[in-house]
Amino acid sequence: MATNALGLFNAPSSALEAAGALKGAGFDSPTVISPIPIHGIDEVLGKKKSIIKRFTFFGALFGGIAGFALAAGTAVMYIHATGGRPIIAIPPFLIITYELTILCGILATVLGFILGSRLPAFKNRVYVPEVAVDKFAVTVLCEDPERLKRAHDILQSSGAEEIREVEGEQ
Amino acid sequence: MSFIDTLRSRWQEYRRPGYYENFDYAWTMTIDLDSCTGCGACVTACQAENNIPLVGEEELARGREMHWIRIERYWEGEFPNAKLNFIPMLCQHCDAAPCETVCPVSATYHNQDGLNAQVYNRCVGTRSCAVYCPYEVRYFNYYNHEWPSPLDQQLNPDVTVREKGVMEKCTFCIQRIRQAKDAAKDDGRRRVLDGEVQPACVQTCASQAMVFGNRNDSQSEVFKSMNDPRAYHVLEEVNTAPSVVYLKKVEVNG
Amino acid sequence: MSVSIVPTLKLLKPAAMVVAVAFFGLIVGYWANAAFTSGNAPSFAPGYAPEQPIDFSHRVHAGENQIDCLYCHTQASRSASAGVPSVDKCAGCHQQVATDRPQIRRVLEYWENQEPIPWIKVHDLPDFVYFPHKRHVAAGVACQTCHGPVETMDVVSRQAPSQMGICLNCHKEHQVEFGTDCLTCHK
Amino acid sequence: MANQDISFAQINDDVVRSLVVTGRKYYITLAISILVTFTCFVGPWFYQLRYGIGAAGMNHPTVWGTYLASFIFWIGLSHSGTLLSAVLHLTNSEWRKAMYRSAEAMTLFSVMVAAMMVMVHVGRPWFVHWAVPYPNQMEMWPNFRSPLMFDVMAITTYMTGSIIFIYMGTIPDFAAVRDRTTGWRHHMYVLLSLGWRGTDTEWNRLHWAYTFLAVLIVPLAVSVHSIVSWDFALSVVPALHQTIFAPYFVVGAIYSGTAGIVTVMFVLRKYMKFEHLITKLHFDNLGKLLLVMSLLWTYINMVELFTGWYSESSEEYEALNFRLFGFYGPLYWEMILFCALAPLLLISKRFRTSFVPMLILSIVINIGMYTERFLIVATSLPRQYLPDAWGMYVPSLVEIAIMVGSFGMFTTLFLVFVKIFPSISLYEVKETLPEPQPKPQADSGAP
Repeated sequence: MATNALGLFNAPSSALEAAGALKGAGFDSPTVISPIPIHGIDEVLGKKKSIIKRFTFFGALFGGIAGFALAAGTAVMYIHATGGRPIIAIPPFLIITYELTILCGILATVLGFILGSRLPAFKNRVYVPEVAVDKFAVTVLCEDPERLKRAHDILQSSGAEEIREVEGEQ
Repeated sequence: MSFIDTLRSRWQEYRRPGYYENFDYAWTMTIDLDSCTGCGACVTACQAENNIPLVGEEELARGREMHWIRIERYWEGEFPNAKLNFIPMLCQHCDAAPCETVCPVSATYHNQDGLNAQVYNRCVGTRSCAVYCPYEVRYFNYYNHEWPSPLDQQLNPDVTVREKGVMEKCTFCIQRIRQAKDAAKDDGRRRVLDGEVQPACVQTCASQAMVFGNRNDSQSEVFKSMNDPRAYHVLEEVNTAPSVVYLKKVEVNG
Repeated sequence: MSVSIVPTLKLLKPAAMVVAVAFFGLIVGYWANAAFTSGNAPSFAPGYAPEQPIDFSHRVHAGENQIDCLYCHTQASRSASAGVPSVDKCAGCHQQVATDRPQIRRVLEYWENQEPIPWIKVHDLPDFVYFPHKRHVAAGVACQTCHGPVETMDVVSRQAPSQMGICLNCHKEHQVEFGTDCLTCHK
Repeated sequence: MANQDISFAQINDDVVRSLVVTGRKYYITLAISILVTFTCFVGPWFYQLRYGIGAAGMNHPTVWGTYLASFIFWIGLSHSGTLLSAVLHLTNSEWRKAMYRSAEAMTLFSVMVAAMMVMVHVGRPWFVHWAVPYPNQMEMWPNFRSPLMFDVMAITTYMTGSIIFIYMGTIPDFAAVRDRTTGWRHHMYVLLSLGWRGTDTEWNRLHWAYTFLAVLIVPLAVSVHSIVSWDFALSVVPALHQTIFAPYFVVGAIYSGTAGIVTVMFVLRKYMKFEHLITKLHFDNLGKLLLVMSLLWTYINMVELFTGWYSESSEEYEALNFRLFGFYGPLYWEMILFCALAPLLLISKRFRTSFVPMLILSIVINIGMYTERFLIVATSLPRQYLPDAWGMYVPSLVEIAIMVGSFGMFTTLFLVFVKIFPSISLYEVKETLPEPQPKPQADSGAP
């Protein structure tokens, strides 16, 4: 199991500073763990490309097509003429299409979220319970003791309240 | 290319209102209000033919009557000059029936013979068809009805006995139509002859106010009757295209 | 300190097993219900073979002796129900044929007492389905299509699960005119 | 927004306390609501299943009754929660954050109760699965041209969407609670939180997914209640066959839903001791919203009368006359009093920011809104085209019991919810607080 350096901060700004410094020192992508989403984190760690929007879009598209196909297909499979309306009646089927568009869009978004955020966590991941309350943590994977020492120094100089060595995956 | 052509032709077929175009029958009934005496024999005949339960006094008082055909009575004028009008009301077998579109499980639909079909064993009992029907001719089984012995002996074996939670209504005596079609097939005929089918109410009507037949057949009795100048549809403004045609009462003095 | 859902999942193994077994049971139960008991009563399940009052063998009559189905079940070509032959029909032959066998003597006993034999119905349809034998015989549908190879059975057992899909498939296959209209069978 | 002087840790403490510490009052309420559910809902329903729908008071012209009225009421109540939460999320409203979780829960549970009302309503609930599209040997499919099928699809989608929306917004809070609990609770939250940590990637993905969900849910919520209105409006029944019905129902739904939120907020604030999180500000804002919805509702109600009045068609006129001055006339005027006149009190800021009057008003509004739904069913159907078929509908004891029982069911579900879900959104409330500043250099560096 890999060793990670983890610094605890009491303010998001100093955590961001530490993360930026670590990144600048050649550590690959430090992880910032926080109780609330931090504003301006994109500028420090780089903009994250999210695949969720594609999931939502294609899910909704699939849902729309599937919705109309479901309504029209089942109407054709066993024909029951009703009320002098055509078998494939557009206005009511559009409503089915609409609902299934949204349903599939929602389900695809969930799938996108699950895949994009790497949840659920099946391996032991670096974590300290304080970050769920009011602390901000910056953690980075360190392959050897020397890098651990360097990370330690950087975190220290950024104003970490506490620095720990944690076993686990990033 | 042919695949696209097939697809297009199928699409056009399915976009046609009602889908069935070339059918043999369009069952129609005309009721001559001038002849109707309001005797109620049709109500009784229907009750006997179609296994319609007798709900009893108590349920009747709660407004849960059961009769697929009813005689509506309308008074006109004040006491000394009071006049009573009758109009027998039954399922109009509308070609554009509001009840059909609303059923979520297709328990009611339009069949190729122009009948508004009600499939009892498919019904889940949302009762929406009864709400959508402007003629109020759909009746609901609020509970399981019983036929105490020996009344159970008079149940018609050709008609389903309905369970609780099921909507029911006039079928134009579908069991008789099926029987007549059967007989026609045995004789090698394509169509039922005019007058071969008579629903129980038509058969019973003492003043012969009702005529039943196929309006696709221009020689039929009903075709002549429905082209009478007195002919009209009840609630024509709702645009349901009913298959029951009424002939207006002739007013003698104003 | 680290976080993972695996320890909890491990803890939940017994519960998951219960759920899995219940789910499996549900699926098997659904399948069993669909395959065997659809139509509500156990007597609607295929394979239903009740013990009849007389050990009548269709194998001997229809199979070995090649008696036509319609010879005994005459109503099938004339009415909606196929009907069970009267005791008279049995006695018609068995006053001469094989009169010494105990089962035949019992049949003749019924005949002498002027009592019907209390046969037990094997093939039954739900009450809301109207199946006219007449039409199907006239259209040339073999009895075996629904009743199975009766001529090989000593004890008649139920063959087809009387489900709507079977009727529909046949009607579609033979392109029966308006054969899938609900009112064809339900009224 | 919460009071500005509370600390992050205190919010955690409050929420964990609300989940873990359970007083006697809670158990008594839970026991009562379960009892009510069983005696008033389950029992009468079983009686009705055995006897038939005849146990209810419905009769020949009025085949729909209070079951359907309750159904619309619950669906309506469900309308504000998720919709409001999604709209306010998209518009970045700060005040949403302390209250949206329980509002969404209200949505979820009222949709569930509404679905139960459908089961109670239909004549043969054991065949209700026929309204679900699944392949079967009968080769029969549901009729997708039916307004009731739109309902099935819309409500299923709405329920799924609401469950996902509330769950996704709670994942970080499950994680926060996970660390503070022990025993079975701990394991439950481990699973519910999916191993959430709060890393930058996770927050980023959550933000996007949540925003997309909100975008999808707003049109969905609007569609659901217009579809419910089409159950009525697509018929040809006088006084139901109206184009105004879709907006009328949507507005009515948001109106009664907002009033429901006020009720729930009051109870949460009082009994979960969230006084410092749910403040006057929330009641003020909700009160403004209620006022707007009330005015809109009144306007649409007037328009509904006008079309009937101007048309002068005899059947429209009769239906209108029956609604306003018939047997149920007093109920109509009660509804006007409760839903159109009483909410005018909200003009005063002092009224909006006083808690008990707001509670009373919100309950009064929902009584009025239930009356509205009841009147739609009970005064339109008895007066249709043919006067011979006119009738009268009075709910039976079974119907009233089931209506009361449905409230018990809702309360039970909600009481279970507050002990499993953090009923205040931890991280979003923290977001509204001032951002922690780095301490002076002297403090840092100590290991």
